This record gives sequence, C-alpha cells and structure tokens, in this order.
Amino acid sequence: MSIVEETRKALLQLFPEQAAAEAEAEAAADAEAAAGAEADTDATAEDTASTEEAGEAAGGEETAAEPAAPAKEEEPAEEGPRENGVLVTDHAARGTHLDVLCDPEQVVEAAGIMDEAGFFLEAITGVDWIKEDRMEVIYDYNQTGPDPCRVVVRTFIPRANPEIPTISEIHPGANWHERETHDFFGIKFQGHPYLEPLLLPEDADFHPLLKDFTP
Amino acid sequence: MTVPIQCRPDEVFVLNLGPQHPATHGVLRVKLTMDGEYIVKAEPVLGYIHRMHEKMAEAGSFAQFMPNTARMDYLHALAYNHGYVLAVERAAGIEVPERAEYIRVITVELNRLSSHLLWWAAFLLDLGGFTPLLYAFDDRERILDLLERITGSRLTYCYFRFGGVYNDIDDEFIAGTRDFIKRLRSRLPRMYHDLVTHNIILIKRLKDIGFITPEQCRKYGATGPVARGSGINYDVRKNEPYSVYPEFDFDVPVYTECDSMARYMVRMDEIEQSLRIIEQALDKLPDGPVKAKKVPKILKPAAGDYYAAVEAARGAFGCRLVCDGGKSAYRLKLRSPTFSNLSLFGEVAEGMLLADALAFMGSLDLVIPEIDR
Amino acid sequence: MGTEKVPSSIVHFAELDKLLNLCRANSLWPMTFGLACCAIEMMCTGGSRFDISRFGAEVFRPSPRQSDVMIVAGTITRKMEPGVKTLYDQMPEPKWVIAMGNCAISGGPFKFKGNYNVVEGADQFLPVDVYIPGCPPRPEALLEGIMTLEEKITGKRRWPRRQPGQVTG
Amino acid sequence: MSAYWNDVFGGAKSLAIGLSITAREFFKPVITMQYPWEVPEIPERYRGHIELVKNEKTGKPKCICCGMCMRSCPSGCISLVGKKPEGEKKKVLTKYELDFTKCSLCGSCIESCNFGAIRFSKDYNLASTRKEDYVFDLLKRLEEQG
Repeated sequence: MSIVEETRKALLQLFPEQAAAEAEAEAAADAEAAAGAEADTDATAEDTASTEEAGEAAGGEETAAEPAAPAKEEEPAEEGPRENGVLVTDHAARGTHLDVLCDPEQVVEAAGIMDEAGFFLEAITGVDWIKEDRMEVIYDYNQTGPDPCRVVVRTFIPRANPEIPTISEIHPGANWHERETHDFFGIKFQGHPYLEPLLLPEDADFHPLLKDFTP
Repeated sequence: MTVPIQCRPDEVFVLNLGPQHPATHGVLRVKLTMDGEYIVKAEPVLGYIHRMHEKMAEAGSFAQFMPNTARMDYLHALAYNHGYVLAVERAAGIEVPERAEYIRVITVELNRLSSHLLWWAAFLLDLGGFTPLLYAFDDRERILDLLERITGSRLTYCYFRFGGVYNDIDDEFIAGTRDFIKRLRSRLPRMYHDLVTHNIILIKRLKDIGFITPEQCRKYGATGPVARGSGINYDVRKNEPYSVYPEFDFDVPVYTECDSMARYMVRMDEIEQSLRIIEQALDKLPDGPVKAKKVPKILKPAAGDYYAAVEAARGAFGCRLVCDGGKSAYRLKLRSPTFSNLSLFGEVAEGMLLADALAFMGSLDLVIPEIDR
Repeated sequence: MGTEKVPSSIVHFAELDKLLNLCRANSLWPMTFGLACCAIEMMCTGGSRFDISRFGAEVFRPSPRQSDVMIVAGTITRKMEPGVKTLYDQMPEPKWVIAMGNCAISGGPFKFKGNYNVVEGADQFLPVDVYIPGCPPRPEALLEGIMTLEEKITGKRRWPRRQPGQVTG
Repeated sequence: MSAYWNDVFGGAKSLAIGLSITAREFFKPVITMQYPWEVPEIPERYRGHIELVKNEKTGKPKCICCGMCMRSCPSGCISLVGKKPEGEKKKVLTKYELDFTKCSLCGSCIESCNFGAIRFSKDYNLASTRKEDYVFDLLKRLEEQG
C-alpha cells in the first residue's frame, strides 16, 4: 500500500461517515468481484485497485485524474459547497496528494494523526474570503519518506470571530506559524502559549493581509 | 553538551543579541536569558526586515511579483524564482520547453554554489577566520560573472519567466562554466578542505556543538542541510522531483552526526554534487526554444489552490498559491525554509555556551529577509 | 538620546582642518550594518575582487562608537527604524551616512500603495550624504560612493573620474 | 595525555598546511580590479537603468507612447507623456521620466515593449549626493547621447 493510501486510511478516522460509506461500497464491490471473476486469481491486484476507485466514487468523491490529464479539471468546490472529507488530488496539477476539509475543532485531531504518521508541518496559512464572510486556515503537511506525499488540511472559520484551537503542543514548529498567521489575519489560536506579534512591531494592532486592510 | 543550570532564578540576566550584531547575519535579534556564559532560554525576535512580500503578491499581477521572489533569499534567488514560476505554471497549465528547463537547472545550481560559498565565508568569519572569505569570494565572483553574463544582474536575478527563461545562454557561458567547474574541482580539496575542513580548530569548535535530533527536525519542520545533517534523507529534488532533475545522477549527502560539523560537511558535499549536476546538464543540453509559445500576457489561472516546492540552498521552499480566477494571486503563502530551521534554535540553544550558540547559529545558514519575508 | 552637539571652536585653523579632513576622508571606517540584499554587495566590495581597503575603508566595525560612516545597505522597516536611529546617534562626530541601494533611498520596489511596514528612504530620519542607486548597486558603485564622500569631505577628488557607464578607457 | 599531544601535533599540522596554502597563493597573480583606473568588463546583457532607443532613420526615439512599459512596471517607475501634434497621426513623445530609485531592474518594461524602444543602459557606477539625480529625464538623455 502506498504512503498516500495509508495516510488516507489514517485520515479517514476523522470522518466516520465517509469511511463507512467507503467500506460499504468496497464490500459491495468485493462481493461483486468475487461473484464475477473467480477464474483469474492473478488479477486481484488490479481488482483491488478498481474497487478502491469504485469505493471513492461511491463515497461521493472524485478520484485523482490520470497524471497526464489536463490540469484544471477536478475542482469540486466549483459544483457546490464541498463536504468534509478526504480527497485525493492530482499531484501534477495541484502539488498536493491529499486534501482534507474538516471542522475547526478537528484540526488538533488531524494534527495528531499526521504526527503519528510521521509527517511534519510545513506551513500554516490563512486566507481571507471576504465575500463569503469567512476565513480559511490551511495546514500543509509533508513527510520525508522516499515517496512524496503532501497533505493539506483546511478548515473554515467565521470572519467575525476567527478562533481555532492551537496545534503547537503537537507540532512545536507550529508555534511561529500560528503567531505569523495571527499577525497577518488576526486569527486567534486558542491555547497558544505566546500569541504576540512575530513579524510586525510589538505594538501592532493591525492585520495587514486582511482584504479590507488599508495602511 | 547540555549543562544543568545551577544558579538561583534571580541570578539570571537578559542579554540582547542584535538586531545589529555581526554574528546574526543581518537584523535578527535574539533575546537570551543567561546564567553566566550559559544560555537558559533563547528567544529569537523576528520582523526587523519584514518586507510585505505576501501583501505585494496580492497587489500586482503575477508577472509583477517576479522581482520580489529574488529579494527574499537573495543568496539563492534563482531557486525562489523557480519555486514561484513553478507554482504559477502549475496553476495556469503552462508547459515549459526542455531547453529552458535545462537552463533553469544550470543557473539554479550555479546560484546554489555561490550561496554555499558565501555561507562558507560568512560562517568562518563568525568563527574568527577572515582569510577564507577572500578565497571564497574569488570563486564566488567568477560565478557571479557567469550569471551576470546571462541574467544581467549579479545578485537579485529576475531571470525566469512563466513558460521559460528571459533569454538563451551562449557558447561563451557554457565554456566559462566548464572552466569554472574544473577550477572549483581542483580548488575544493586543496584549498577549501585542506585549509579549513581538516583544520583542528574548526573541528574542535564544531564537533558535538548544536546537536539536533532527527525528531526535533521533524517536529519543527526543518529541511535542507539542517535536516540532512541530522540523518534525514530528504531533498525535494530527489523525493518530489520537479523540472528535469530526474534526468541527472547525483547523490544527496546525509550525515548522521547531527552536530554543526555534520551540517558543514553536508554543504561542502553539496557543492560537489551541484558541480556534477551542472556538468551533466551542460552535456545533455538540448536545442530548442527557451520560452513556451502562447503564454498569455495577462495570466488568469482557474480558481483553486496550488502548491509547488523546490529545494533551495537552505531547504524546501514552497509556494502556496490561492487563485480566485483573477489577474493577481488571491493569496500567496511563501513557505521559507529558514523560518522553520530557526524555530528550533530556542530549544537547541538551551544550556549552550554563548560562543557555541553563535557557531551553531552560523551552521543554520540564516538569511534574515527570507525568514521575515 | 539626541545627536550630540559638538561646540564649534572660536578660532579655526584652516590648514589644520584641511589636514584633518584629508585624514578622515582616507580612513572612513564603515559600520557593519547589513540590512538586506545590498549588504551582500557590500561584502563583495570588501572581498578580494574589489578590495575596499584601497580606499582605507575596509575596517568594518561592529560598534557604532568606532565608525565614521554608516552604510545603510538595505530596506529599513518600521520595526528597525528606531534601531537605525539609535545606532546613528551613537556614532561619534563627524559622521556620514551613505544610502546604498534603492530601498535605502526611497523604499525602492517596496514603495507601493499598501505599504505598511517599509520606511520610504533613509533620508526620512537620517541626514544622508551620498545616494547610490541600484537594486543592488554593483560594488563599483559603492566604491564610487565612497569616492564621492571623500570628495564631499575634502572638497577635491583624489581619484580619476569615471563617467557613469564608461566601459573603456 | 595522548589527546593533548595529538592536539598539539594536529594544530601544528593545520598551521603548516595553512601557511603553505597562503604561500602558494601569494605568488599567484593579483585578482583585485583597480577600479577607478581600470574599468570592469560590463557584459552585453547588463541591467542598468533603462534608456530610450533612437530610431536611426529619423533621429527621434522609437517610442510610440503606447504606455505598455508604464503599465507593466511593478513599482510604477515610468511616467511618459505623448502629444499629438496638429496634422499628424502619431503621437510624439514629449516626456519620458524614470524614477530609478524605485526600480528593481526586472526587465518587465523592456519585455512588454513591442517596438524595441527601450533598453538597459550600462550605467554601473552611479553615486551622487543628491537624490533627485536619479529621476532621469530619458528624452534629454537621448538628446545628449547625440
């Protein structure tokens, strides 16, 4: 099992509904495969691959396009609000392998899962979606194994009251990233040990990367 | 080497290192709580050269942000050019001609050499050796001459373009690069290693100083030579290949000693590997255009977010580009390697002697404008 | 802390002043004060190819108390501004300031509409004597700047003059 | 005790090697460029500030005042004015001002120009005591170049 698949399985702990749906679909597909093609035992590897794909399709998610597929094809956000869950993305087009959307409360759990899987935190980013009146917080995870696997965990918080639990206890490196994000967007990381301006002057009370910021 | 702190809490004092201090390589400030000569707590204070790059990305068009990328890590500017260009090309779906990719690799690796040479010079200056600076700058100037010939600037290159490079390389550049490779190859063992690497004073100052465990590297997200000096075999060029790096045969130097000497050795070995890459790239250099056809003047990538990472001289540099379908980036997050590398300084420096902590800081290879962005 | 006032003497010895200025102009000790990109070109100027010591200015001092000229090489941010000012105030009289690079002259490329953190030029709070434009300027430009400063101090130029962009001769 | 002597011998060896390298380098040719007497070799593509290019036939600048350079500049260094003289179809450049103190020498303006009307100059050694010297009137400069 590749690292992407392993990590996906681990992250599915966060989303019991998606996991259940997938397990169900997989079981159904397995049964079908068992009934259909008993003759050729060599093709099992291929079969499991196809069942996985079928499972994801049944889970209401899109699978990764072929690496050679045109770049701007799969963008589920276009069709409507995306539901929480794990999504396999095309690395050639997106630069990431797995894309997780979760509730703000779940980021700590997600960080724990990533930590156990041996990932490190690359960056934390905020995005100010002023039109939708919300903010996005993006966590980039990466690992140092021989095969690439980049995971992005994202969550949305209301713009009026941007609060999110800190993950700096799990990943100490997140301490500075969270301070920086607080500088730029005013996102309050609850439980952060020292949420003081990092890049801006000590007495700064403005958040320059907000879209409605004027100097 | 950690020494337990034995003094009473009221005997510690706060020492302010920087923002103007010769050892901090710029305007980094470190608030040190000291027990005599031993560091009890070290807290880096950043932001003295925060230049609003991320805000500027939102203000102008994609092409207008190009000069900024060279001014983050001015020592390895072309890698930052490359990272940004990769992210935008990924977003806009631009294919790059092969010759342009080769030219990118050649120039990026040359730039990496110049960056490592400058680090070498500045690091030894921190440790008290002035002569190496003069030797290293001699070689570095030759690289800058080559790059200036091609890109037109000596330091803050703005050479890459979406879908290619600004202009083609010429035969004189190729000949000059080959000469330079020969020269540096002969100078590396006889000058750099004999004079400095095997010098007993250097070994005594760096061995077992600044011990970073692999676990610490992972927890803080350290990459580049810092991680490779701690036994983590991670190099974006190998692990997540981009451009034409898979075409080349090169090794990733990894040392498991985890101390400052290991980081020093990683960088010295990387110089040799970069030379190898340049040599192979020059041999394989294909003919063809250096710019993709039909790159629109005004790019409007589809909404969504895109990530691209490159291996800069200091570690993995990543660009997270969030587009909303407009002419400029909706949000551009620049993941700079030394930001993460420096964040472990506080933990590692605890219990160190101040003089050793400065040697350790030098071995992290800090470029402050890249930390602050 | 303000700029210290040097009382002007009642009697001036013109020839002595000239001699003093000549000494000063040929031993300008700069302060090691690298802010950003231009600092690397400043290091190059101190390196073997350009060799700033031919002008008596190679003694980069880490302490402001020991230096005559402050080469502001790089972008000054709002957070750094008080620090730069303090350093300047600590320098003994007579003192000079060279603004090296576009950022130190006017904020350079960082002078844009949404600017919230960059001071638009060192001359906003320091008396700048010599401006060296470029992004970053070539080391020759810094040498030229030091010669210009010498000229300003002594009133005459000791070195041959090169026109901007003169490539032969 | 043996460690002590090892250090002493190691130190002596390092010293000897260092001195021999220094001695070897001592007899090599000097690499310092004597700047004010010698001028550097400025490469063809060197990026100084921009300047206007003359149309060899007419002796006038090639610029047609489209303003593309002005729009593509990331820092807004360029301001140009073109006027339409009476009875003529094309605009004539009357003022081309470059605020070099904001320029980052990225080359966007030159790339955006479809007429080859601007190029990089080779002014590598600018220094002055006045900041205003770097707001160039490029039209005047072109006239002075003759």
